[in-house]
Amino acid sequence: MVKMDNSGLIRLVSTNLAFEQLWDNVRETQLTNLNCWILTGRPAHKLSNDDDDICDEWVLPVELLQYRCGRLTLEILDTVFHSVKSERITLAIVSDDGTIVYYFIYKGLHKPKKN
Amino acid sequence: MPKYVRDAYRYKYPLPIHPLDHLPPLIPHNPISWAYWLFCYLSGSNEPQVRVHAEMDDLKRVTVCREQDMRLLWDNGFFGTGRMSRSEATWRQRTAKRLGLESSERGLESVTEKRRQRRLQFKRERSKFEAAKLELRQKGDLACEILDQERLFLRSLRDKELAYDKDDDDVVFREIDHELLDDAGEVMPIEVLELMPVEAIFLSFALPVLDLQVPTLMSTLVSSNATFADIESLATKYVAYHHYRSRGWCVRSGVKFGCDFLLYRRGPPFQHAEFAVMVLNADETLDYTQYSSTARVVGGARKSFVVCYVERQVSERQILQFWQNHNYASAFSSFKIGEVTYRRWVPGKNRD
Amino acid sequence: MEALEGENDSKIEISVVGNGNRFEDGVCLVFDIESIRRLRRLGITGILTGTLPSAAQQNVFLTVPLRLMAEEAVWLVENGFAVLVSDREALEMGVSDLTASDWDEMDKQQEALFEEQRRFKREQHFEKLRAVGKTVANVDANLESSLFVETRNESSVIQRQRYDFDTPELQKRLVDQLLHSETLKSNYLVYKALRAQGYCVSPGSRFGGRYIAYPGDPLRYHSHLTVPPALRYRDEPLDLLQLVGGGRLGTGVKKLWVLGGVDDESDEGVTFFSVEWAGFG
Amino acid sequence: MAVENESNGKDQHSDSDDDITDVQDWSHIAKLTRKQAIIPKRGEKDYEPDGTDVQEFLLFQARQEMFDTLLNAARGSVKKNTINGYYEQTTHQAFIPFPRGNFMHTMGQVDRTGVCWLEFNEFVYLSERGTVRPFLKCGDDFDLPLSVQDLYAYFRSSEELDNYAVYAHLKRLGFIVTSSRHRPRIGCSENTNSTRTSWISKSFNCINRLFTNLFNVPFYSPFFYKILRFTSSGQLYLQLSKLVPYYSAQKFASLSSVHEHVPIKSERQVKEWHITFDVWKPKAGFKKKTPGVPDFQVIVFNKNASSQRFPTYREFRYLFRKLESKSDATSEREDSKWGRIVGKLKAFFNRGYWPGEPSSECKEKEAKPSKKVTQIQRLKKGYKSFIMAVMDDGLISYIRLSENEFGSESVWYDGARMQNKRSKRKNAKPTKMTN
Repeated sequence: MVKMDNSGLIRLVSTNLAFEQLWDNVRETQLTNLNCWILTGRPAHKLSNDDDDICDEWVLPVELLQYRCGRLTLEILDTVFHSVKSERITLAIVSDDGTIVYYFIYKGLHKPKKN
Repeated sequence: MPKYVRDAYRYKYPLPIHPLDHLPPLIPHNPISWAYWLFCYLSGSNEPQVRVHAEMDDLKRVTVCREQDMRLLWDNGFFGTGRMSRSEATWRQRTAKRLGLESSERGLESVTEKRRQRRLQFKRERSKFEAAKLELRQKGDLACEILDQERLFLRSLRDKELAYDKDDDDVVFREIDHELLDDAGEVMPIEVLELMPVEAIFLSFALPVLDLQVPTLMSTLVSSNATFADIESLATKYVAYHHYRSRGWCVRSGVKFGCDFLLYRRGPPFQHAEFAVMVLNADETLDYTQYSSTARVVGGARKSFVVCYVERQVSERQILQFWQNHNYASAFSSFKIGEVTYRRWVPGKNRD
Repeated sequence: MEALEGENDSKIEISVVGNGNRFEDGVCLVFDIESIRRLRRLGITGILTGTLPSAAQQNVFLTVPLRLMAEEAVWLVENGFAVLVSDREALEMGVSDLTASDWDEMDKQQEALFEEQRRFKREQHFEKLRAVGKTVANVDANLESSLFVETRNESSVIQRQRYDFDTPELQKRLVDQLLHSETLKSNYLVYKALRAQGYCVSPGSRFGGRYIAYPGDPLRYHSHLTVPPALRYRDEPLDLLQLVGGGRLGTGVKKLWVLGGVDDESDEGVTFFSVEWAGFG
Repeated sequence: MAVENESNGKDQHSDSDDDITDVQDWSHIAKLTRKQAIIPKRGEKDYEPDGTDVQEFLLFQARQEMFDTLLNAARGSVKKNTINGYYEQTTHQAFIPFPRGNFMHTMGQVDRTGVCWLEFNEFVYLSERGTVRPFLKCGDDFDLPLSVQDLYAYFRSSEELDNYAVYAHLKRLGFIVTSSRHRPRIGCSENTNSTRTSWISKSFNCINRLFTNLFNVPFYSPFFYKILRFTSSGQLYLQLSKLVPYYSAQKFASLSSVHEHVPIKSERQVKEWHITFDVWKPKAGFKKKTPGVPDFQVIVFNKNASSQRFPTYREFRYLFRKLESKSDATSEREDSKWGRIVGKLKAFFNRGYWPGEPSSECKEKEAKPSKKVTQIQRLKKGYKSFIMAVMDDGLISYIRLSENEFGSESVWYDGARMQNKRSKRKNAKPTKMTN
């Protein structure tokens, strides 16, 4: 399987989570089977009304370059889900304009927010 | 949609290279004024005394970290994005404010955050109504009356949500925030300004602003053993960026709208972007879904959708040669721009 | 999906308009309203495309033919609910087979319809006159020219030939032609997986996708998912720019952007991931 | 029997937003067919099945109304008004021996013997709405009455069927639609001068490029600023804008015959697209023989057909050159064409390399702010355009694709100059930027 090295992005995203999004307890973990890094942390407030409470989130940093195609495949996503055993992970898309945008990824068909 | 911009003077110049705009008046019948004028003209230069210091990190990202440089690039054409901010690098002021260190202006981000909280509350109320409706239904009620009530109530909530709330500012100081403070108890300037690759090229190749060597920059962005496709892909985006920049547009990334660039008539503080640009190769064609989904996102934000095509005019070999000889001007001018506007058309609205 | 189809119901006839004798990129149509009702119960809505004669100057409410996606047609055939018919072939065979007695029969049928109308109209007329207290002997002069001549939805000629098409070999050939490219095959797998999870699936370009999926009949429920074309599970890098756009698209209209991955190397089916803007950043 | 409801509000309503076509409430059309003029509103929909009987009932009701409408809409006419049309398989046309009716203003062609010939599109459309009773021409003594299904079986390809769907969609809205190739052409003299003009423009392009390069190269060298000075941001922009050449859009109908040299050296296949339909807005005085320039030109594109791909830029250019329809900006620009050229010349001499000379564009901007409006409209609408009807398995959506040209429109501002002027004015107010 193709591996995805995102070690260069990990600092960028963890700093952003801790000091821009004000998440608590942001930690880095390495997924050895993929040679890639993932972050966990606790958001400052509930991220969705559909959640019961604030809970720890998994954040996967990936890079978006406008002039080069990325390396994230569905297979890699799937493996990450297998490793973290969570209903959702948050994709931190580090774009080449300096911004980081966050997207939830749910495994399988998920229902949209009711509201 | 023009906005009121308090310190428009701050954004006086559209580019970091300033014109010689303080030349003395020329008086036709006074030769001394001519001489003085000429002296001022010749002794002046558009080239800045000091270049902006830029760095390239191991991710091949170009960043500017000195605060005065960040400010200069932002004020003179809105270049770059603060890594801890949505656009202008305002993180340090916002954080000082959050930690209760100084009472500065409320940042745009914190306003947005307040709104977001309001929204969530509104949605919670709405879901309560949904639940009530379901309960009634389970009892066999058609839920007609409650629908009207619901609408009225939700509307009032929404109005409240839109109203801008001036009061509650809360200081949040966490354990970890100590790391942010220096010995003097001030917030350390950890935010840097990141430049898109095309911005970095523009500010070093087209204008003498950054202290980067153009060939070094280029070979960092596309490694020296890059294929033609790599070079073309970067050149295509750059050529499009340069095209709009040189017509006066403030060009910023369109990532959030699923496209390449946004065009602002003057810049983010002044008005919303009017155009969203997707850059394609002249013989490229995408699955229709990609045009339609981008058009929808862009249309939803009330922007016009432009597909900017870049056509190569000379052979691949020729461009590679220009590139290897560091003749980037020739390489870039070997491409030609064409534009197609993509708009929804509603037959029913076009009958008369 | 509600009550399943009865075993004894005859198969729904799907007309395929192809290119000559080939059915690559063919269009699948249903002309019979009763069949459309059955399709609806199966969770297949299709799109009505024909002019509604009673309101011929609008496009919101249309009538037969119902146009099906190739995916819908193939799904119906694979599950034994429907049979694909090449209408053009069937019609040409049917027309050349017509005998003198067939022509007579058609005449008779038309005449019978007219007679029914005559009877009905006479009765109505007398009713009216009786109400105002008059009796008139003869109304036939006006009546004859006011008889309604109908252009029917379904063909009687084609129906006679449909059984010729209902063989496994022929159906397989037609299905293969409908799903002739890799893209179509992969998309079909995604479609099938969405159906298996109980979704009602419609064409999705209105929302920037290949499909949109509803939790039930679109007449009653909002759609939940926008599904772009199928991705290759293993080796197709995600277009993150598209993902950002797609995720953003969904937040406004309360839909998730759903990626469906198809893996050639395994039979595990389609792997789905649902994408949604996280609401911050 | 066949009631025609011209409820304009209704279909505009539905067309105005895709999200709304998503909601089909058949109860309203059911009422409409009962001759009640009601403007439909959106039906309420639910999030998901909740298992309640109420919801089941509402769904049952919605379906009932839909199918009642379908079953009650008989197609045809009373015997007295019946117009028979006969399909000829060999010519793929139909004829009406005794034609009458309003449709003849915009459809069909009457020959010398008074017989009206219909294209297959027209024949199916008229049959579907019940205006014409369709027959298959079988022999002298008997003709087979055709059903809608039979008519569709005679479509020769799925592409023809897609085209028909778009045709009927536009016809139902009242547009006048003809197949593009059937329209008499105006001014076909293109061919004679095309070779010459293309040669001229080719050589012009070469010279132009040479000059551009000459100006460019020193600009992007470090010594440039030692030699030259810029006294306004405008001059700087002018220099920058010389780097990348751009295609200009055709702005005037009169220039449409000038063929620009388009280098086709693409590795990919370049498809020759054809305009499918010419479309006119509904109008009373339409003449089939002299229809004039169409209001819109439509190309049908099936997004799901594997044989079709969205056009590339080269294909777009090819298409734009073939267009004949009116474009939004044309008329408005044609008046001021000369004025613009003069303005450009002036601007060139003023701006050029003459230091200190105030840029004319700047003055103009301050004097006539209304110019801004037209510039933004030009940029938003573009120039020549066609409509692409996108077929998505029965759902049709339309997009308007216009040739555009940002290259000739500068939106730069000269902050320094504006500032100077303002400080000269006595009652200088806090700045409110409007551009």
